Amino acid sequence: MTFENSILTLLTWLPVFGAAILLFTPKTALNAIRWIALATTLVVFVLSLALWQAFDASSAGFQFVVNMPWIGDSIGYRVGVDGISVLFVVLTALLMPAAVLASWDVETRVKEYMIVFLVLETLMIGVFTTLDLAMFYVFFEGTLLPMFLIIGIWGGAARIQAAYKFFFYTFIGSVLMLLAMMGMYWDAGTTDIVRLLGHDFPVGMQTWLWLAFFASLAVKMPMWPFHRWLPEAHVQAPTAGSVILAAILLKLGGYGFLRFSLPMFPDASAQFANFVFLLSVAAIILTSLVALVQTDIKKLIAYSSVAHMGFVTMGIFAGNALGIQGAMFQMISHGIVSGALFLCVGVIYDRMHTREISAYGGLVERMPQYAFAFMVFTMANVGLPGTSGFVGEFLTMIGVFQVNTWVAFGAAFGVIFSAGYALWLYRRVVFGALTKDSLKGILDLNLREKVVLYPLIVLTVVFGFYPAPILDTTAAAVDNLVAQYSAANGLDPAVAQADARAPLEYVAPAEGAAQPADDHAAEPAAH
Amino acid sequence: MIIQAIVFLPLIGALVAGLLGRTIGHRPSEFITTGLLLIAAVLSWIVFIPVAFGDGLVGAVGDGHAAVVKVEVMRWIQVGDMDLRWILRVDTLTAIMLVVVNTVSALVHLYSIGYMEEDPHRSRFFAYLSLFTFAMLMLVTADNFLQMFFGWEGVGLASYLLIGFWYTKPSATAAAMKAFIVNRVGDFGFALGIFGAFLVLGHIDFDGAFHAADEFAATGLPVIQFLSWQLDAMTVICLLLFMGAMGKSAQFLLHTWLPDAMEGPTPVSALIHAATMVTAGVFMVARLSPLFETSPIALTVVIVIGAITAFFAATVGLVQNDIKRVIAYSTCSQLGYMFVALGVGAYSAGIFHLFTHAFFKALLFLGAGSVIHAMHHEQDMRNMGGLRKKIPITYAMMMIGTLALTGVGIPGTNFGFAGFFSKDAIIESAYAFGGNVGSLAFWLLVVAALFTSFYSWRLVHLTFHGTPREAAHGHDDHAHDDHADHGHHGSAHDNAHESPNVMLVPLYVLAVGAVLAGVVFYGMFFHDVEHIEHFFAGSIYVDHQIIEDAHHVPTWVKWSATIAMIIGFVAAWYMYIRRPDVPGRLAATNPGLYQFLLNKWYFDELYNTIFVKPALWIGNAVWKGFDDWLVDGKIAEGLGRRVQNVTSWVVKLQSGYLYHYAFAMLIGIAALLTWAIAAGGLI
Amino acid sequence: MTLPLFFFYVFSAITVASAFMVISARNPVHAVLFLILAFVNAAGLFMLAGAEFLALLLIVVYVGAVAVLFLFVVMMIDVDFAELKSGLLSYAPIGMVVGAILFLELLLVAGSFVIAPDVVGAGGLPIDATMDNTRALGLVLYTRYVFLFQGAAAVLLVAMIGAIVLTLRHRTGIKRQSTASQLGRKPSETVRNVKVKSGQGL
Amino acid sequence: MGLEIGLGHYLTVAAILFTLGVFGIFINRKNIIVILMSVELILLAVNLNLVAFSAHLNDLQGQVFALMILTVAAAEAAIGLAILVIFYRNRGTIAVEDVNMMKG
Repeated sequence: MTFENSILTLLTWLPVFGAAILLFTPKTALNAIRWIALATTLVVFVLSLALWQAFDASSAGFQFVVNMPWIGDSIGYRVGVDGISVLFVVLTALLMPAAVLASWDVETRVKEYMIVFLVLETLMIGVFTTLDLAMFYVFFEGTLLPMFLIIGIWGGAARIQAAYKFFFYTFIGSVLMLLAMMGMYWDAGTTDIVRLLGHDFPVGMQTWLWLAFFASLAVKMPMWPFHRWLPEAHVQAPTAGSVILAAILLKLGGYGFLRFSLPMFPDASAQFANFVFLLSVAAIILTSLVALVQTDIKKLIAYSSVAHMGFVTMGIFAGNALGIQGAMFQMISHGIVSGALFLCVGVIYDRMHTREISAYGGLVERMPQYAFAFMVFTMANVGLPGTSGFVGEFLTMIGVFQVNTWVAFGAAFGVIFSAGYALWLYRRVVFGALTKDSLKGILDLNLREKVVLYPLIVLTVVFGFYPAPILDTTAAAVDNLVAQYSAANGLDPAVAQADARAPLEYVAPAEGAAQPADDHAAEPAAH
Repeated sequence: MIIQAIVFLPLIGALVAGLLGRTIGHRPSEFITTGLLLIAAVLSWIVFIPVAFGDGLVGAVGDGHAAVVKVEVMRWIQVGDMDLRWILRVDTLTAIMLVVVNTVSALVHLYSIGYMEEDPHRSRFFAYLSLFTFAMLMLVTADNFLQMFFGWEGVGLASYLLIGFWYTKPSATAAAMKAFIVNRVGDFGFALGIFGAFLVLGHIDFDGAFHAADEFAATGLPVIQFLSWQLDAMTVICLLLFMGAMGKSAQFLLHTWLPDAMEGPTPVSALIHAATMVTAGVFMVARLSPLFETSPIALTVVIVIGAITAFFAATVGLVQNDIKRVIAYSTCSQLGYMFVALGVGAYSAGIFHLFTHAFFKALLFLGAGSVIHAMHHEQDMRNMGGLRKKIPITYAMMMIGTLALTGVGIPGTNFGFAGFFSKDAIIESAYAFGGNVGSLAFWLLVVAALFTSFYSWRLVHLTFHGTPREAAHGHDDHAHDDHADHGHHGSAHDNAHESPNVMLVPLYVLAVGAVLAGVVFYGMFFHDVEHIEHFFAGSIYVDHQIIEDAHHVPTWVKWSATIAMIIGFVAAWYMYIRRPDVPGRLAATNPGLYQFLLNKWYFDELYNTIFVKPALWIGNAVWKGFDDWLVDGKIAEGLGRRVQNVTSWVVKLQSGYLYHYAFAMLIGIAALLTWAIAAGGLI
Repeated sequence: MTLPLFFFYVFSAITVASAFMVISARNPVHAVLFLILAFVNAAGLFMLAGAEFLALLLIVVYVGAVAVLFLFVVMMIDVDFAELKSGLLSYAPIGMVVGAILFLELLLVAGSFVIAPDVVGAGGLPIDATMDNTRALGLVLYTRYVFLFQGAAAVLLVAMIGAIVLTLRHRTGIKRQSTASQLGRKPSETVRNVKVKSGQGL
Repeated sequence: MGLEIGLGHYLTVAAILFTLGVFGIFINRKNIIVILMSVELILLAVNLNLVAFSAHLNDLQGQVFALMILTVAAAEAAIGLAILVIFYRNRGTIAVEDVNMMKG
């Protein structure tokens, strides 16, 4: 039992341990329940920081690995993190205390509520730490159940339908993923992700595996046009549910693309890249426009999430370091920002019990601190430089510009539209004269809300100015991934750098005119 | 250290006033921000004076391209082969901008202490002002594209916050939003330009990019596959970057936000929408002059857009009635001049005009603010008149500003107001550029000069001369409750009072600049090529040919602007002093033209029709039609209904009769066996 | 024609014939009796194949137990079997088709299959010619297949308990003796002391 | 026709028995008792096959299998008849025509 081989196990299962304690806590001891849940999540958060601190960013491989046989000779208890997953663990651990604090005022079935959240935390961390395909599937699908309960029990008026919609959309895709996982097992003879990463799947098989994974991950992401469940789930979910849904569950999709689609099925990824680009740009443009006409605050933010996830998929499938680093950063940043935005909505929803934009206006008069927090997150959502939202958007776009200018061109419209819907929302909710009687007595942030929101503000701004902690952590793993990806697509990594600049061509000066001709002459010989 | 101080003192002020303003109170916030800004301004001059009058930038290192001082602050984004750092870069161009920004900003801070005296949210206002200054400083000290973009968006944010400062006014919040979004349209191009530059040049810092651009001379210009076309890479990049400049500098097509931005407090208009932020586009093109020089097409576009803006904005300015809007259109128009200068290759002339314009336009705005302050926030010129007696100092200052703006001076001598030198330099350069584009620009600029003179004097006449015009003084006024001590119900005009000294001192300082900036700095910016090269020390591209040619244009060209100015003055005098009924009759006889100009060529309506409404329509259609109807209704729920249909049919198979099940089993066995045998090859 | 072959034909002819009668007999009692006949002859076939123990088991278990059980149930249940026969042939065609297909295929298999050479003796339980069948089966059943054997026993046990539970019926309105409650009686529950005033009665 | 009793002989008899069992299920669809008997016939056919193969391959395993099948067949008959009895007790008939409570 050293730190190296126990930390991930501890991180993963500690929340369930907390839930077990809650199980033996009397139902009526509400405060005890809340504090136990909060303490558990905080301990997990501290441990995750220790993990991050101990993580060696210069190595591309998996660290803190535990690999023990478990079920039969294929499924094992395998955990480990690399530069791509470690940050998601920290993000999850960071947002869980916020979610618990945001749920402080939940009055119905508090015990069950906290237990479900803690179980959900275990499952989410498990997704990111496990290195076994079968376990990954269990965790990945497992997250559905707590979320289903959270929406279905503690949600809004139309919660049942939303919960089922959420469940079925995500589940249908996952079934295909399960089939693909079996196929992978049969082809590679192992469920060990580390070994699968080194396995070359036949090109024809990659296509099908890629499509099956895509079915699941695209729904999870959610990519346009598989996004329809998201607004409804967000609208009906309680605040903390929305926070976790937007901040972490959506990231499972992106994580899956980075962990499976790109490194394991590189040929298929390259083949489908344009298809993903098309959907990404459609997401960015169309859902931004849809967000523009929403009348429900949460729905608006949900649609904006879809648009932002478009940047992520676009960056991932750009297949170069800029794009993938950008996508990673965008996911972390969106985790913080969208989580915070839903928390902001929760603040006023708790007071007014409506999500209609038209019910608000002029909040800045009575709630200046709230207005400030909301402004920071709105600007981060818009992608203002100096906030974390900018770095990811910028990197994904500059990454994809090297591969396909059309895509970057389309995505850049998102820059305009996001300003449109975000500022319009802000204007209608926060600005204006405070004329509505119902709002006259509204109170500014209380201590609990400040404790939740202010650290997120600090993170948003700090990562905007100094994103190095995140980018440095992911760099080695992403470089490795890019190298693999380009190598599998027949490109020497060094050449990939130059070749990534596909749109560029030089008008050769007169004496260099022979150069392209040489290339062409060499080509048939190579075949 | 001095450079860090210049850049970060405003930020400290902003943080103190913004986060602690509520705790420490308004007055300390004002003093802290203003004090820090004054220090920063003094430091800027300390940096600038050796550049202008001494041996050049202190501590500068020549790296082949420019004499420059770089201060690394922090790492920023390092990914793959992109290495971004926060670096403060100071060269001559930056030094000029530092002086402009910090001086005007310090004066505006000072002025605001008086102007915003009655506002209950003063500390927030000062925080925003300082925040803006910081962002602008980051913009001008940027060492790479992205840092410039940071400053670019930062000033956009500050502008958004300041325009919407009076958040209870729907028009103000709408204008703030519009400003931000229209700017974002420009940023759309700017961002793509940055991507392209990184792709083509391989560097995201300026020095690397400029070196790469230099090498194209040897290797030939690159071609980029942009969208589906093979295009000249540098032209594409420069045009995209220029799109950003158009947005920020309110050039033709993306100008609509600037007049609306006048909803913000007047000091804001002076600082942001006249002297500094709107000139960021000009600064950017000048900063990237080595890139723009590689693309003649892009430069031609710059000229054309600049010239059209200069002309267009001047025409609209002719008929506006809001005192601030007139000045706003004037700003728009003057920015057009600057772009023409940049486009023809006379970068130094463009920067010169930027420099002088900052002084006299800030002076005009602050003067207008003083008038508005005196009139208790009345802005409609039709309700003014005859204020000369009431507020003589403001009148004098406005006169100086007007003289500088219209470019009064004697051609061929070194005698004239600031605008005279810089504007004539631009007009002469445009003529010297020659060709169709040059001639078009030249004539548009001359006509614009005529209009400039006309609307400027119209403003002066309507506001200060003639007799007081009464108006129903019933418009809403945010600050009137604070004016309760005035008590009596006389007209605003009767109560007009001269502004306090804290507001007048900035006017004096700016007036000095408006008078002297031209004479003193003419040599460095335009007089002779060696002097220019020495002064700029490689921080911008200097085109020897165009400057030489500009000095040798025919005499009538040199006089053209002055003549246009005089015609404008006479026309204004005739129409507003001599025969005040003429304007009304002209408007009545040409209703179409009048309405066309009054409604700013109907750009707002046009954009509303072709962009905003379709965007909302598409949004609605995609939402209701695609998401809800098709995906949710037809596909998702339709799938659900199909499943129900199929199962309700399948359920009939389950008859409940035991023997049916037995039959099914047996038939199944028979079928399976048959299949096995067939597959085994026995049949 | 050798003697075993002759007996084979006799046994199989009677088996098939009686099997046919089982499914076609009008009276279910007859059907059961034919079933017994079929089993007995099948036992003869087993015997010919050298599986004496199984052959005798078939007679003991099937003829002695199962068939008698059938007979018992058929006789116990008072049903109009003629009515059950109505509509006899409505499903006959499909039965005919399925049956024919199966039969043809089975014949096809029986006629054309070959046993892979490596299968012979691969089971690892060669029949020891020096040992009689019962002993040989007993040796493997109690050693190698003891778990299977115990499993079979468990199946039988469950079946027995199941059959009892299913058919057990608690009739209401019948007097039964409950020993437990009789033993558990206490005086306080059953005896009551009453003060009776003399001369008045209760 | 050979003079030895071959595997084919047994298989043929078993096939006929099996077919008769299947056919019996079809034509006696209303009479559950005969259906049960048909099932017994089918199982007998299977046993016959197993014994025949056991003899042919000189391997005792076939007979062990047959033994197990006998066990299961006995259990099945017992349970089946028990169900039949209680069904009759409740409904007064064994006509499966009337049993469609499982109808979906």
